[in-house]
Amino acid sequence: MSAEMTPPLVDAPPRESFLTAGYGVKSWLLTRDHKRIALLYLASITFFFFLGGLFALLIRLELLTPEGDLVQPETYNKLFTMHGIVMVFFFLIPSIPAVLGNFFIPMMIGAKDLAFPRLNLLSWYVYMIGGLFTLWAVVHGGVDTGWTFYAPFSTVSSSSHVLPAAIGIFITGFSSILTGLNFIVTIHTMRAPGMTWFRLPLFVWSHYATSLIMVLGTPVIAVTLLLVALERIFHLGFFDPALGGDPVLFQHLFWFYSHPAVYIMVLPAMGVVSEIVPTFARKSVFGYRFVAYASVAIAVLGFLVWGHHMFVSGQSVYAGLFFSLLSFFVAIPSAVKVFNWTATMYKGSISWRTPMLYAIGFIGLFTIGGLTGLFLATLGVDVHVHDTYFIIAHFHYIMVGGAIMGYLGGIHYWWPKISGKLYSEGLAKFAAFVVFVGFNLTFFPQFILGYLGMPRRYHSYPPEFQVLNVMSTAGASILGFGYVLPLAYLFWSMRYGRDASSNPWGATGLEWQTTSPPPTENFPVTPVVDWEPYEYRPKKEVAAVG
Amino acid sequence: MSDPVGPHPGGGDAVRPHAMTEHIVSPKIYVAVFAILLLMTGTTTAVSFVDLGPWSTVVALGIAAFKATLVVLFFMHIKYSRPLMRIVIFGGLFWLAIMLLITLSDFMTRGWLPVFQRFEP
Amino acid sequence: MRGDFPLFPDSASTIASQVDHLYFYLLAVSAFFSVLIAVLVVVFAIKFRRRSEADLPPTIHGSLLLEITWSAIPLGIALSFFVWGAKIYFRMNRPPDDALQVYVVAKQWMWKLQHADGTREINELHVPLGRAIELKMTSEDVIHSFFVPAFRIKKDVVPGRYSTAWFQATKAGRYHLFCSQYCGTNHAKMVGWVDVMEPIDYQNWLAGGGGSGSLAAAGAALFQQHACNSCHRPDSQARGPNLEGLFGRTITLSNGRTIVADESYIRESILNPTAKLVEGFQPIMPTYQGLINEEGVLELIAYIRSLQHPNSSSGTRMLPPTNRMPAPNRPGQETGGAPGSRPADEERKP
Amino acid sequence: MAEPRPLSREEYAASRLQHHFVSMEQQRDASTLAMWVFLVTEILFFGGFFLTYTVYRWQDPVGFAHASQNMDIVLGTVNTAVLIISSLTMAMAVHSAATGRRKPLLAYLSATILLGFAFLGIKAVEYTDHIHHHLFPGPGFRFPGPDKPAAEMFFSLYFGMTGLHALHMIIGIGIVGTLLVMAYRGRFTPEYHSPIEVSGLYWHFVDIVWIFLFPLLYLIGRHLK
Repeated sequence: MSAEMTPPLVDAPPRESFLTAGYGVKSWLLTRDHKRIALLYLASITFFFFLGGLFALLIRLELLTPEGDLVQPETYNKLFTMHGIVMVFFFLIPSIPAVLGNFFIPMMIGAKDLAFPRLNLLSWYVYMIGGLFTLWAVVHGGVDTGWTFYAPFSTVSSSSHVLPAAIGIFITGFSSILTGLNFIVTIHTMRAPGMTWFRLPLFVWSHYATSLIMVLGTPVIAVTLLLVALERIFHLGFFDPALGGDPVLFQHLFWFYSHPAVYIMVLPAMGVVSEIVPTFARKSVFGYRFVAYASVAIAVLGFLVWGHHMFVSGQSVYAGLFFSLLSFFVAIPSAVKVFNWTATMYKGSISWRTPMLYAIGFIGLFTIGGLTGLFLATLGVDVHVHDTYFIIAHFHYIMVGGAIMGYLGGIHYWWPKISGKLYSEGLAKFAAFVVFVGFNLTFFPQFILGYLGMPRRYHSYPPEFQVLNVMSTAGASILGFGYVLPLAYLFWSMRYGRDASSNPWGATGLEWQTTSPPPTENFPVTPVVDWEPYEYRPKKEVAAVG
Repeated sequence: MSDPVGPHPGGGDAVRPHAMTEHIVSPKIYVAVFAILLLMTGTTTAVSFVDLGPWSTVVALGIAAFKATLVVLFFMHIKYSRPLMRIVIFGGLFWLAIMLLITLSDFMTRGWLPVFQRFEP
Repeated sequence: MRGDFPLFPDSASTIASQVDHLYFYLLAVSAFFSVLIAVLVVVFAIKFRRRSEADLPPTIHGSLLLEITWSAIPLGIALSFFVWGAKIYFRMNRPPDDALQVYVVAKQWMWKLQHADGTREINELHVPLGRAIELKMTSEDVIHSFFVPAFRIKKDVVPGRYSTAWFQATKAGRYHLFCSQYCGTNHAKMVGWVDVMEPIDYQNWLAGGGGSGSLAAAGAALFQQHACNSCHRPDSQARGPNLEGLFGRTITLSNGRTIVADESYIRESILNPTAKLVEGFQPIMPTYQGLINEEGVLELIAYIRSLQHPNSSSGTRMLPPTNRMPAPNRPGQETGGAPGSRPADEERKP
Repeated sequence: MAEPRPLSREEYAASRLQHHFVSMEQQRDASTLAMWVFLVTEILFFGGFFLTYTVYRWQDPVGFAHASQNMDIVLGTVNTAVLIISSLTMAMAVHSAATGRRKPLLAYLSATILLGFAFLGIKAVEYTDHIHHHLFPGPGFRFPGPDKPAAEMFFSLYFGMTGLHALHMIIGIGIVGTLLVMAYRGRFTPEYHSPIEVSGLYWHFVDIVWIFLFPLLYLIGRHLK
């Protein structure tokens, strides 16, 4: 249903919406409306994002000089550990699913709410309790095992607050499981009449795949952290070689979850881009089914490749061969998606609004991130670059260049629908440009540092690496500035922004059929879907063509 | 062009020919399954005293798997519920198999390094 | 801040050039696809920019042929990476038989390196040019990782077992040695140097160095000290298996499995004797876990390795000859650690 | 105001339907699918322990077998039987809820809880016996003979796996307890009894975990001397 056909729903002031449905702390902290829970998550993960970002800036400041002279070695080890834990478990994994997924999946499939609203609220509280445990660990001196908690350092040698951090992540894992479970059941049982599987927006497909990973992977990190906790409390020998354990088994259990976890972080961002590109190219997605199947293929194949993190760990050569081969197979669906997005733009009518800039940035940077992943899947090269800054650059290109670009793109794309207000386009484009420049200046030098052999997690390094590190730190400060800007003008827009119509971008999703911001029950009457997804041409012309 | 008839107003893929009420399983089936389960428990304990070499683990796990299948099919009504539930169970077991088999493949092939030394000069 | 800064590491080992070639191949393919996507996206964004709100692009749902091509071609290229990478990986994991043995013990935040002839070094490794060096490594506490960027080699040093890595230097010089697996507070300080020297200089260094008694001699001393020979005697009614000529031989265990008696087996039999019990012997050997440290185990292994079966040649093809560099003017050099010989030196005690 | 007449069964069922579901059947579908997806996460959660058990037993099977001989096979078998009976009573509880017979429902739920406590009681007996024989892993662990490391690993896994299982059993008893209170208040009718169905699935799953734990922990050393 394109915008021209039906006059946009008249926005009768004052606007009744889920924001005005109740006031006061109780109406927010005890809400069961998926949209309000999404905003609760938005506030929490923004806090954790800037906390993790602060740790990142301190790390970059330390690395300005070859000698480790800004902070003590123990402090630096805690800085990069906390940066890892906070960013991975408390920002990247929940960000898009818990905020944009929670808010828009019910609306996109024409449902009133998620299948289990109370479970959804419980998942936010579980996330916050896990967060408090981790914050307690941070305040009381932090944990210095790296976000990977490798045994036997984490189980025997480390004297820092490993237990509270492990409990914190263990609890937050359940928030991930509950969200994944909620999404799977909602997508299966609550689609509006006419909303068949192949009329679902690709955002919903990518979140379905993400939920599969959340549900199938998270329990394994939970049991791994439980084993580490049991070993620390009772001096057991699960991973302690002195008592007959094998540290490589820990790595298997850890990476069985943690590699699929990187797909939990990037798949939702792919879903956001799959929504933005067709809307701003005003053209249906190229190869809809291939992009949809690619999401599920990534989710499934993502579980067969974890051993490429362990090529030099003492894992057997033959297992290395298997994991290397499978890692090349999991790269193909990502390539297919990138090609399909590019093909969607062919012969489109492309508008350069901020969300599209973020999407284009995502496509460029995610391509570089994905291709450098092939270096790490190649056995011969990975032996040299493993645990160096090449790896740091690779996963930041995917996480920051990909997931965060996608997240910001999604926030800018749906902000009019969430807040009912328009932000200032000029400032937003400037911020996107600053983020793009700052990001590349921070992480591209690290590819060179990596192949030069600078190991990761070093607070002091040989003097010949200094120039590249200074460039990286300069980039980090630009990137930090670029991330603060959206915080400013989005809050500003909530107060002073122009009112947004129900469909400012002329998009085709169901979420654009209702008012901005939407009422609590999303739709006055449950919509009936009888059109194909991403159909921008008027209905009768479509019907005529047949 | 697009199939006009979507799923029935109930939405979702709860598309079933008849509004299926909860299938009532008669207690006789429950008691029969219960008896078999007890019998199997006795068998597996008895068999464990016989030295079957490597086969003793296979037999023990086989009996356990059979008992579990009985519980799932009859006590948990999978025999009477829609195919999606079976896919969910199969998915869970398949992922468990992925974790077990691929990790074991690492442990079992660690000693093979000398094997290929004989092939390459 | 140093003005000149390298953008590419030294290439100082036989494997390094092969890794670099594969790296450039990967770099070329990645550059091609990155530029291709970037150019296409920018060109489309400009060429098909939205001129008016009313223009309606054609509906293109996709093309199966295109999908197949951009799945098959990337898969083909990817498999070429896989095959080339695997070949190099096999070469990295297979040390040549005539490699010079160096024993590495990693400890929280230092590298202890021992040459076969007993020379010990801390955070320094002197090696001759053009000679394959095999590193037999273990750790006393947590996982470390032996990483020499100039040789493109890296191997995790896992406590509780031996890890093997090898290299053959092709360029003399002094190269960085890093610990690349996070191991605690001074992980960044656990660095060192690998000095590749011309063979002659290496000889002079070896001769001049404080070469204490050979590893095997130290092993013999430990063998006496712990009265191992009370059970492990060549005569028939000994309660422990005969160790002469054991190294490299295939032995059968009590549960019927047969394995090759390599360093890992001997180390495990010292520290956890009943894990792999030899057929026909009772599980009576006590564990020496905590009584003998990692260096002591390496010395015992060097000693057992030097025990030749009286009437057989120097062991099977699997057994690399005890590769001590011929050091003509080494005082007190003993070939085999004959039982009962006086411990050659005192400062060996940790 | 007149005493409000009790709701008819249809009105009561309609009151239990949550606002965002279209029909009661869709709500039941959702809750059953949700429980099965949750049980998949439990399969993988216990799977981590089963993987650790498999790897370490593969490395030293004889040591594991010797350690397993210290388990009391009679109590183990009795415990398995107790859990299977509790599965039967739980299944019968679901059946009586579906057929609207309140008295049998209350009886079967109480039986299930009692059997659950019986299981935990037997486990407590076994645990104290092991601790008494210095078989609890850690510094105080004593094990005669040469298989001490393998035995300590076996008992770490034994206490880990059965402890986790017992924790799930305690949670199960808590759930069935609340069901008993709700059933006593007449909250379940043939149209609306999905909480009992869903809790039944959870209980049967915990029973299935024990069905696998029993042979792997109790029966592996029997055929030796």
